[in-house]
Amino acid sequence: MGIEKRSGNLPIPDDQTNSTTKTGNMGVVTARIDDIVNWARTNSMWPMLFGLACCAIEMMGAQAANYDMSRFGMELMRASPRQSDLMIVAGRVSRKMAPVLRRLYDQMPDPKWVISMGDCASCGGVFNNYAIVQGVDEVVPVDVYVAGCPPRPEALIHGIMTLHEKVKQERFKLVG
Amino acid sequence: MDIELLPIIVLIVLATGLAILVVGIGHFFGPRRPTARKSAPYESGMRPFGPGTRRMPIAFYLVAVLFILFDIEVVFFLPWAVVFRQLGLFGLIEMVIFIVILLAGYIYAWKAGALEWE
Amino acid sequence: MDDSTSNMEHNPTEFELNSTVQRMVEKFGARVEEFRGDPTLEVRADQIVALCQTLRDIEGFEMLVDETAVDYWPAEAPRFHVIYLLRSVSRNQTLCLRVPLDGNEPVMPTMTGVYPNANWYERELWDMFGIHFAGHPDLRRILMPHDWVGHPLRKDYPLGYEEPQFTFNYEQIQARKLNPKD
Amino acid sequence: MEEMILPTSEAMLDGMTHLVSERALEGETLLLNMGPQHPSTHGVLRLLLELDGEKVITVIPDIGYLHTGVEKNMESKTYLKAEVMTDRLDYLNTMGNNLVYVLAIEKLAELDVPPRADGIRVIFTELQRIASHLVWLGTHALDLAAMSVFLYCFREREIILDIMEMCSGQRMMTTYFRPGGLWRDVPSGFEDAVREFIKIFPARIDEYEALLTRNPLFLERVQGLGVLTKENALRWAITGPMLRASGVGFDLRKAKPYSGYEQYDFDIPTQTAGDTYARYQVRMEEMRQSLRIVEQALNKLPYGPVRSNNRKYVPPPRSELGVSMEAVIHHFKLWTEGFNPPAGAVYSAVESPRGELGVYLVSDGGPKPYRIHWRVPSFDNLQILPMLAKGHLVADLVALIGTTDIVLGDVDR
Repeated sequence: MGIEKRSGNLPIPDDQTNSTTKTGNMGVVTARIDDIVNWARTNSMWPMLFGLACCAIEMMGAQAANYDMSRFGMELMRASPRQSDLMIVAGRVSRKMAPVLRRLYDQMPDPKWVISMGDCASCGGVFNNYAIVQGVDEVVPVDVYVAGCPPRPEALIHGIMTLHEKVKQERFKLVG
Repeated sequence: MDIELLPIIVLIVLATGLAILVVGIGHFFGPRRPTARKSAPYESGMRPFGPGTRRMPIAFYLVAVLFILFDIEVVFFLPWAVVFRQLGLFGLIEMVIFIVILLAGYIYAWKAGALEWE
Repeated sequence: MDDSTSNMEHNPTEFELNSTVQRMVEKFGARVEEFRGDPTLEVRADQIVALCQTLRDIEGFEMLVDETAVDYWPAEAPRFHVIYLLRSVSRNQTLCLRVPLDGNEPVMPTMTGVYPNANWYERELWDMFGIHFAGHPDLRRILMPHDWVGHPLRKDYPLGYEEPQFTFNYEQIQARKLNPKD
Repeated sequence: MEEMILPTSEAMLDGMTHLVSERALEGETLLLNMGPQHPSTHGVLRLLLELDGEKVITVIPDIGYLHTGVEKNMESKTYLKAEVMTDRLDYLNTMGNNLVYVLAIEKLAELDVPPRADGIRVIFTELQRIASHLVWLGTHALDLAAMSVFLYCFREREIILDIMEMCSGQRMMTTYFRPGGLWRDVPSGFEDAVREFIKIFPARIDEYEALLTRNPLFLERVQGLGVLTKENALRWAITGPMLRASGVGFDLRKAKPYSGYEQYDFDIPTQTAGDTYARYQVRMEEMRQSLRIVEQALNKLPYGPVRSNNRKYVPPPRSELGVSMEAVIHHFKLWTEGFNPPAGAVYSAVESPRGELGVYLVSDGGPKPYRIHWRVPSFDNLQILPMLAKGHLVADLVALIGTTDIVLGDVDR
């Protein structure tokens, strides 16, 4: 008996308030299982250490003390795909690197998400030539695109917050 | 079964229970979708090659054995430390002898170069 | 170009580089060009190794700073020009050598005997231009995937420009683009 | 597609089977991929290691996983548009890339640069050198398990990035230097921000030195590791801190001064041991020297224009557009077709934090560079890694990659 993931159809709320309203009396806290699972997933989503180019330096900047990505549950940059839930494609993906990227994505256990950080990962950016894959969505399914070249650490963290909102929308149906 | 042991039993039961619970939920409710590409060994991004288990140099075994040896030594400290007050001087001397014996072994291993890799 | 540098044995004068160039011209019959104050010696392909050998041993040019190529594509006769940049750290001089090569699949003697660091430069020239270096210890592609066809930096190799996806051509590009879902 | 486990010879070697020794192929020694995705390869560098237990027998680097085809792409863009790509090459030394590209154009077109622009260029290039050394120190110490140094270094780096963003609007990819001067003048708060940084930074370097320099754990890992002799360094065309750590005091800022470096008095730190610790000392001392240069450059910064008034190459200021017709014509020509420098080939080089960064620019008189070759220091510094790493342990290889301070955007271009 497994949980089948089905992406929700609710639009992402503009303001950042949580989509589930709290019940009145707080005697016994009841919550749907979706919310518990999504809450657990969003608050400890470990990114994979996958820095390619300039965006990787900004990702390191986001991980370092000033912007501190670990406030959002991303404490560890796991080196191996086996222990990571989120793949941040930080940098330009060359033709030689695309099969490696696809293999790493496949080796990540479900549930997994992909953030394509920077213009080069999202659409080839400045480099429109033979060597660069024009957009990572030709190789792996992307959940959130973060614009910028390189995006500021706040932009990356905002991308991660958007991903958290997206994950919070997911609904599960029990598979018999 | 006098009452003093009850807390330890409760602790053991809780610890193992929680462990089994967590692993069990993951095992039963977690979806399993093994694909050939996902179960291929991780070779830092490259295609895996060669047999998974290969001949290991003996030096690894040596380091492992030395670790286990001195780890067990530390395990013997724990019960001694608990009743350290009651044993008094006799306990101290006993343990010092125990440590000196193992220290001799340690120094021998060190001088024989077991700790260096080569 | 003469300047006072504290840690150089002696500072070179313009005259000294010219004398080196003159000696090389007499010895190898090289053609000299001057542009923005930097002399460039042009020699034939079979003289280059001997020239670099003498430059390194006698004239004191210890370092091969750079080895690259330029593709004058429509011109068939000397199509590729291989450029060597030598530097003398002790005399603080830089010298540029130029070797014109004919044809589309030129072959050239390797420089790894004189300067070992030419190994990767020549592998990159083979990968990017298709210039074959005879005697190179292990000539294979360095930047492109090992099974790539074609030499990208040649002028007749297309840039590989893909039309970006905007709103007006969204459907055609989306149809052509493979969007894996799993 | 089904991916089954392939036997040793065909699968992973991608055409490198002839390089691997016979012992490795039948499995006596371990063939391991320290591959494109590895925490300590500072980017997507793949090293095929042949290991006898922990000892490294041979290292076969396989680069190209970040090859961006910049040289080919720059041939299809005008000079000014091509400059946007120069930042992405060595993304830790973006100002240095801009500088060498702009100097090449100015040497080709014999463009004059006002002294104020030269002074600001020197300030930014030295700040960028400090920022690059900070990232090197942070990741190098992180690889050797000194986690806190990484966080301290990035704290100072953020101050430098704020200064750069204040002037150019972008933290890293600034494209701030333009042929003939700068994009525009620095804002008013620039001088105080740099003075503030000059005031606090020496104490911060002492903090790093206190953490690492006499730390036995660090010394144990770096002393005597990867010794590079002076002859080998010259034979393999190693430049930069690695060459100076082996005893050759060659620095382009002194040997061939550019942008007014001869006015400032600073010395070139050199060591003779040539091992990883010597390279560490050279780079730490270089940070202090860079700070000295920044201070002198700031004190000597003259007032005046930041762009030359040679209208053939430098667009006129907007104020002139409303007034003179020629300015509008030049403005229109420069921003649509770009400028046409004379035909010819030049080589200009600057001292980047990693070594000699050079540009061989060939122009055929058209608005686009006919051919541009980037002589990058990391390409050579990486070439001797197999020679340095022979016989060391795998853990030492991690320290060696850190000490060569390679940046893969630099290596693969």
